[in-house]
Amino acid sequence: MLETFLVRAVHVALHLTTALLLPPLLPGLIAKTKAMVAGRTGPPVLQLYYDLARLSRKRAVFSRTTTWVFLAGPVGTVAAVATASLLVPFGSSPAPLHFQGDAVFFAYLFGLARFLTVLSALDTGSAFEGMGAAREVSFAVLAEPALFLGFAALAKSTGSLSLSTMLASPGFSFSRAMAPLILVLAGWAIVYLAENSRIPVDDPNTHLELTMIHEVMVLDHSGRPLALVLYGASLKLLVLGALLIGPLFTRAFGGLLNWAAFWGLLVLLAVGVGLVESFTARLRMNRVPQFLVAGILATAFAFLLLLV
Amino acid sequence: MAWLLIALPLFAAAIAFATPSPTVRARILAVTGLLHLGALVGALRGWGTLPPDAWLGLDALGGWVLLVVSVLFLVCALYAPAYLELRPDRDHRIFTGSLLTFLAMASLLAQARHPGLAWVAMETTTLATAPLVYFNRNRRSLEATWKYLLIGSVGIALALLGTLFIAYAAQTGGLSEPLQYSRLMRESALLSKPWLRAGFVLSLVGYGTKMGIAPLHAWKPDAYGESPGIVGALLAGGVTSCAFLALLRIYAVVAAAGEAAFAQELLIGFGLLSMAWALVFMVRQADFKRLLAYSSVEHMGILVLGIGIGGNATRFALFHLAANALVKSVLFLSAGNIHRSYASKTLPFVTGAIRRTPVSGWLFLLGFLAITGTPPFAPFISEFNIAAAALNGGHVWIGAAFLLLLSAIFLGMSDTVLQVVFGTPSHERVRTPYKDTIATTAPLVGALVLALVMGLWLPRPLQEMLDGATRFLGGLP
Amino acid sequence: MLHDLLIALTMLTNFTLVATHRVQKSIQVAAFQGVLLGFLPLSMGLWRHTHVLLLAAATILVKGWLIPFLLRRAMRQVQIHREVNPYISYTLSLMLCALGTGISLVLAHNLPLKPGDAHGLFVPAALSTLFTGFLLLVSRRKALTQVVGYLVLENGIYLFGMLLVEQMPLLVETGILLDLFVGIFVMGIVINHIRAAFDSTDTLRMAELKD
Amino acid sequence: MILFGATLLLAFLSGLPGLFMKRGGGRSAALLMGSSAASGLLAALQVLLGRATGAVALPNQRVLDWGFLHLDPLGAIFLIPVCILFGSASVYGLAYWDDHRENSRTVRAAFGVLAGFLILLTGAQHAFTFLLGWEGMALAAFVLVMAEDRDPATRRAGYVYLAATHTGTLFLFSAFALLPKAAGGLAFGPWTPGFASSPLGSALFLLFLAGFAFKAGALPLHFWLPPAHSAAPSHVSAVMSGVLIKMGILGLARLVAWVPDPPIWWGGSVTALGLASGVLGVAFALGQHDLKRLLAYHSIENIGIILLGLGLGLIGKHAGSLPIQLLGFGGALLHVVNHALFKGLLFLAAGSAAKAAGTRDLEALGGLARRMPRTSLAFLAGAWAICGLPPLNGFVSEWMIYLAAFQGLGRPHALWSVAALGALALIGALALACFAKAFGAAFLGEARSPAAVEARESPPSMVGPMGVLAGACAFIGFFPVLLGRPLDRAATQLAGAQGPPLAAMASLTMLSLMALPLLAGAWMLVRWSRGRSFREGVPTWDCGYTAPAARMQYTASSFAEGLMRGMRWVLWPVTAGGRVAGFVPRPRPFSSHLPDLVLDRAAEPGLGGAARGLGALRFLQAGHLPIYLLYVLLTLLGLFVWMVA
Repeated sequence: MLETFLVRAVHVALHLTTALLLPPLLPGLIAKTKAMVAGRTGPPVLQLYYDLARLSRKRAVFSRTTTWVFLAGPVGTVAAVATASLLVPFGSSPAPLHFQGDAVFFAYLFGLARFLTVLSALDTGSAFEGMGAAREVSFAVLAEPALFLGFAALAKSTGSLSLSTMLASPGFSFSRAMAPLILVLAGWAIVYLAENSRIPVDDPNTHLELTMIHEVMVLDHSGRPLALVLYGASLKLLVLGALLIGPLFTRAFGGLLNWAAFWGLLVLLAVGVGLVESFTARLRMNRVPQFLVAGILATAFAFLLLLV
Repeated sequence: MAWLLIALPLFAAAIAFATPSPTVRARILAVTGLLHLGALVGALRGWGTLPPDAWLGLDALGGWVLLVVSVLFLVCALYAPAYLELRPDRDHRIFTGSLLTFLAMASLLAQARHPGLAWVAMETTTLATAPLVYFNRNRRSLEATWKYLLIGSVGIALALLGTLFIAYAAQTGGLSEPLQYSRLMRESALLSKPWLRAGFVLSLVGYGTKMGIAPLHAWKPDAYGESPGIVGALLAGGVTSCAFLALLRIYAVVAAAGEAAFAQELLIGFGLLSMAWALVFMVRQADFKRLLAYSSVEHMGILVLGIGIGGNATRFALFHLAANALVKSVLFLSAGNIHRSYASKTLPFVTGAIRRTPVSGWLFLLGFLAITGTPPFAPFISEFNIAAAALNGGHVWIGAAFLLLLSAIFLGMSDTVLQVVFGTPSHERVRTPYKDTIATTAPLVGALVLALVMGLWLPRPLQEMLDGATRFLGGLP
Repeated sequence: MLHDLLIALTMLTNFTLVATHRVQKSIQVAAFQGVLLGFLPLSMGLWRHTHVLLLAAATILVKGWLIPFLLRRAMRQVQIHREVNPYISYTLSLMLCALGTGISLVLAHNLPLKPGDAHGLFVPAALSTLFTGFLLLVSRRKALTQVVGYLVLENGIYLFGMLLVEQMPLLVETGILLDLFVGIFVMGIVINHIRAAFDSTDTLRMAELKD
Repeated sequence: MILFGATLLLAFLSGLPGLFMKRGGGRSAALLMGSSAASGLLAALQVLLGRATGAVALPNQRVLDWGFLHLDPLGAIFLIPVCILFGSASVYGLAYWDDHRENSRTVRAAFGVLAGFLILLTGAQHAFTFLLGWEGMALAAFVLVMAEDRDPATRRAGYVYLAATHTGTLFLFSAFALLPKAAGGLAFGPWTPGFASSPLGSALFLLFLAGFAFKAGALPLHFWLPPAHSAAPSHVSAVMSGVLIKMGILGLARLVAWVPDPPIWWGGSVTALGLASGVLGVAFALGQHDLKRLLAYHSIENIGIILLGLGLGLIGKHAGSLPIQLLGFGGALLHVVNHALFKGLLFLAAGSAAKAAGTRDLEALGGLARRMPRTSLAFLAGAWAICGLPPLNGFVSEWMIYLAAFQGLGRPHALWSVAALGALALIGALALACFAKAFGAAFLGEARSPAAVEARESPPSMVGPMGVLAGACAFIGFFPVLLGRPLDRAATQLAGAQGPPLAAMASLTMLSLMALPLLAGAWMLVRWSRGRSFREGVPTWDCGYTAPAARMQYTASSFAEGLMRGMRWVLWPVTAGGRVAGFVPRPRPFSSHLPDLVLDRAAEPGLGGAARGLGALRFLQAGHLPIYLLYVLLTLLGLFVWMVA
């Protein structure tokens, strides 16, 4: 009894530590991969940690049009995504909190983060930030159903509504669910790129505001709020990444092996994103919806496959 | 008692005609209305005990209709003094006399137990009400009077022929005069069917003309539109009820003879046609008094439709007779007030009545809602039950058509009514000195309240009377 | 068979009425028709009934004299002598009148008479007179001619009433006659008002009230 | 039952003293309405906590068969928002629709009457009582919609509303007329088993569905709703959108409760209706420039969500699955309450903003958050809740409907469930976009018009009621488990059988628990980010542009433009101008407008055409007497011919 509790406590502690400390590593890995593919040295892998430390010492500047809503964006994003991180299993280890239907809660936390980010952008009254906000909400309209249809397919094949069961209970165990699962992961990969503002949907490193989506929304942030924005973005990479990684665990690893595998896959994911960013061009803004619709189609098709 | 009900208004008419003072004369109206209603309530106690061979007397059906007419007359009579005071330029000697004569003739008709006598009463009603239509004494009202008189006379002549046909039907069967209704119904097996049918057809056309069911209603919008509101109320609620009663008497004979199915088919046809015809002219109707006239055509259609459907609908057609009369009086009288205030009764000129004549404006709006079947006003009960009887009684398409027409009529009517009632009064329109007073609105409020109460509660004696009348229309004398 | 003769005459007057141009003449013919009707019960051999006698006298008086008098007076007041431009030409009117008579015969054929009733012509004659009255009402433009039409229509009904004359209560009969008289009287008054108000009794002008 | 009676009476009479008082009529009305609301809440709680209550039978006669009143759990669920909303709206109305208006007395009286009829409806258990409440409610609301009848747009809205509500009532007329065949009488009660599958049962269902969908504003019968809600005074819009349209849902819920064995297509059609209303409602909302019209379209969307819940529950009822039923019905009923609270809140806040800034046009508002901090906080709370974002109440009910849909995945008819899931996700994302636009354009950034610059915060009597509603939203959001038992009772009534408790099935305690890290995290982060000194009052960074002006802000229309373009094949927006040419183009006007698909493109042209068609028959009554007499003759001849033939 006590032993299981202790084991569980260790797992939770590892989960929390991973969620808290690991995220800033991922953007660094992506950047490094891209730099290496392009033959450059690139920034250090830990660059984001340095940035965060520097920003947290800086003074913030607030525009005169802004209100408290301006701060709600970064704060809300981090709070919501951090809460979501409590619901998603890392590897085959169940999440610290899990209950029937937590998948929906998980998705809505991301909605909350988006809502607050967009409002925060609109609070500045800047034309560019409004433009970014409009794009953000528009593309989310297509990303959201893909996410949910994926949940539907997994729920149908596992008979559960909890992320910890849906993702961790190996979908490969019965071959009938194999093809649908791959389709779901493909659809979610598209959602992953869109939600994290990655090429080919958005280019986090662009320098032309007119073509930005996420970056243009946070133009006015500075100091600690900007640190929260950056941290929040990396946290999203990790939490949503866990969604993609979970089903890849073909069987439940015990103990620390699970964590090692998870971290390893996380690194692989970051490298993968870096590779995608290196080898694809960014889509024209009006082509993005088609890309996202492909995600919906993949997940919907996954569900239909489960029906037959 | 039977004679008193007829003689009282006639006597009052004579006095009124002789009275020089206009104020006193107008008051006579109100007093007579009260006395008549009082006498009627007294007389109604005995409706169950009418001897079968009487020439005059109240039975359930006649009593019900006369009660409606008497209440309606009282409402109008209470309204009249204030109204006539607004029209000092008009001598109302004949007007008052005609009103009272109409009441006398309605009393005669309701109590007449013989078809011939009923016809005479009905014809006299036409003649007595013609001067009422001409009250305004201008070209338009003259034209209306002429149409009313001629179409009405032709119609009533046809009703006479119908009455004669039925008498001949009885004669063919070996019956001889006096042929009271009760006797015709008792001996109905002897009546010659072809003559009876032809007689019914003629009576339907004849009395239908007086009722104003389409396409025999053509006088109606003109007469209602050009006469004062008070006359419109009496014509729409009183004269039509009388004509309907005369028709129902014949119908009862036909039903007793086992020909109800034949008659009902006709009645349903006329009912739906009337509603459809009314709809055509209510849509985008700029003249709100003509609108009310077409609404009257519609409701006459509902009445005959109810009889045509039969069963429970018969009872509610009779109920609707009362409901329609009460609400129509509210509508016509408030429309009259609005007309007085704006000196116009057509649309672009009359808007925002709720601001210029608040009470009348509200009454007009509420009356409109009531007449279109809004609970808990009385017309709702009858319209709902007629629809229910149609839908449950195997007339599904008729019920559906009925509801569809009601809905379309509501759409058409509300367009005009809302424009009249709401909005801002036009500044270009001269303001007449008319203002809503207690005297010009209290009788209307009373009638509307009565319609409301009737929708919620009906005293037991009246329920029994309604049941008796329904039995009578089932062909049981 | 005196009554058959009278009825045949009545039907002939119908055609005359339809064909006549002059108002004066149509009033005369209508009055003549009224007198024929007055004599009809007498020709049916109903001398014995007092009320029938009274009725015959009243009919002749009212239809043959009083009403024509009223109409003539109205005609003089409104200065109308000719019916011009009827809605339906006279030839067509005649044909329609004939058609009406035909319809009446068909209808009468469908209405079986009382067994033993020898008055076979009554029903078609009544109906055809009725239709003639209608024809006049529908096709003529002058208010006065329309009143004549109404009178003829009433005559048709009255003609049918003769079948029942034996049994009809006097109260009802007199009521009917009185009503007819008052009706025509009132119409006369209204016509007079019409002339004063419209400068004409052409009903074509009276179409101000419409939708 | 005494409490219910008192609620009814106090509400009906609340406006009455004001009719005769020179001053203070508004206060007396608010006081009476407040006490009515209090006793109504008590009555509802009593019923929902399982205390037995009696019924009142009205005199039953042969001719007039009026039924009886009885507050059951289902009615009580609807009574709660009625009480809360009317109580707070009547206080709000004090300052919003003050005594100086020419028709303030009428509005107050009608407001009380509206409340009374709504309360009556919640307890109606007989066709006539129900129809009485139904029509009374519609007419009182009509009078209220017409409150600003000097404005032609209001008159048009009033006409459309009246026409629509009456048409809907006629469907109910026919349905109730046929009810005795199914339930043996006009009193409400269970249907004979098997009747629902008969042709007559299908007809009855369709009639009921049409009548109730009209009132609820489900697509495509929603067309009266946006004009009426935007024309009415805001406190009236709040109760109309919050509770009046819910009476359509109440009717549907009653229907569901009567039928023991609904065919599958019942649930399917309700779900389909929900899908259409939900998705298109929010899509149309996105294209609106008028703040209140936007909110009105969101009511359609939320009705869609509720219908999804009901439809899923019906499918569950057909399949005999209690969890689906309880989650679907429970979610739908909870969403009824929730939507009433947050939509009421949104309308009150929108009214407060519109009154202060003198316009409801989103393109003329802006920057109100600095000038009206409380109002904007209230609006944000409402927006937060309506988007279904945790931890407010909107999430709880949507979540239950999600769970119902997930439950249905493993069963036959799973396609409906997955369609509902996809739709809910789509609706959620679109609603989020729409409220980001609405809140952003109206309250954030810079004021876009001089009037908006002058806006000042509303008085406490307007802010207070908003606070109450926002508090209620938060309460349900944080402690949903408290609603488990009451919802169980009501949902059980719909399902017709006792099932597992909702609190367990929907892990309602976990929702409260999940709010903790969220709130704690946010609080800590706010503390942390404010821990350093900061500088305020600098201009917004505009990518190097040095003189940003209010006109340069992204407008509400532009914000929605991308999504509108994506959905243009179904929405048919109308744009005019905007084409620029040349190297140095001149200024060009551009306008976009989103006409209602049904009202502006089908109903009005259709009715206009019908009216013109009928107008062509006017020649029938051309005024010529001979023609009229000819009608008599022809009728006679026709009848004779018919008789002989």
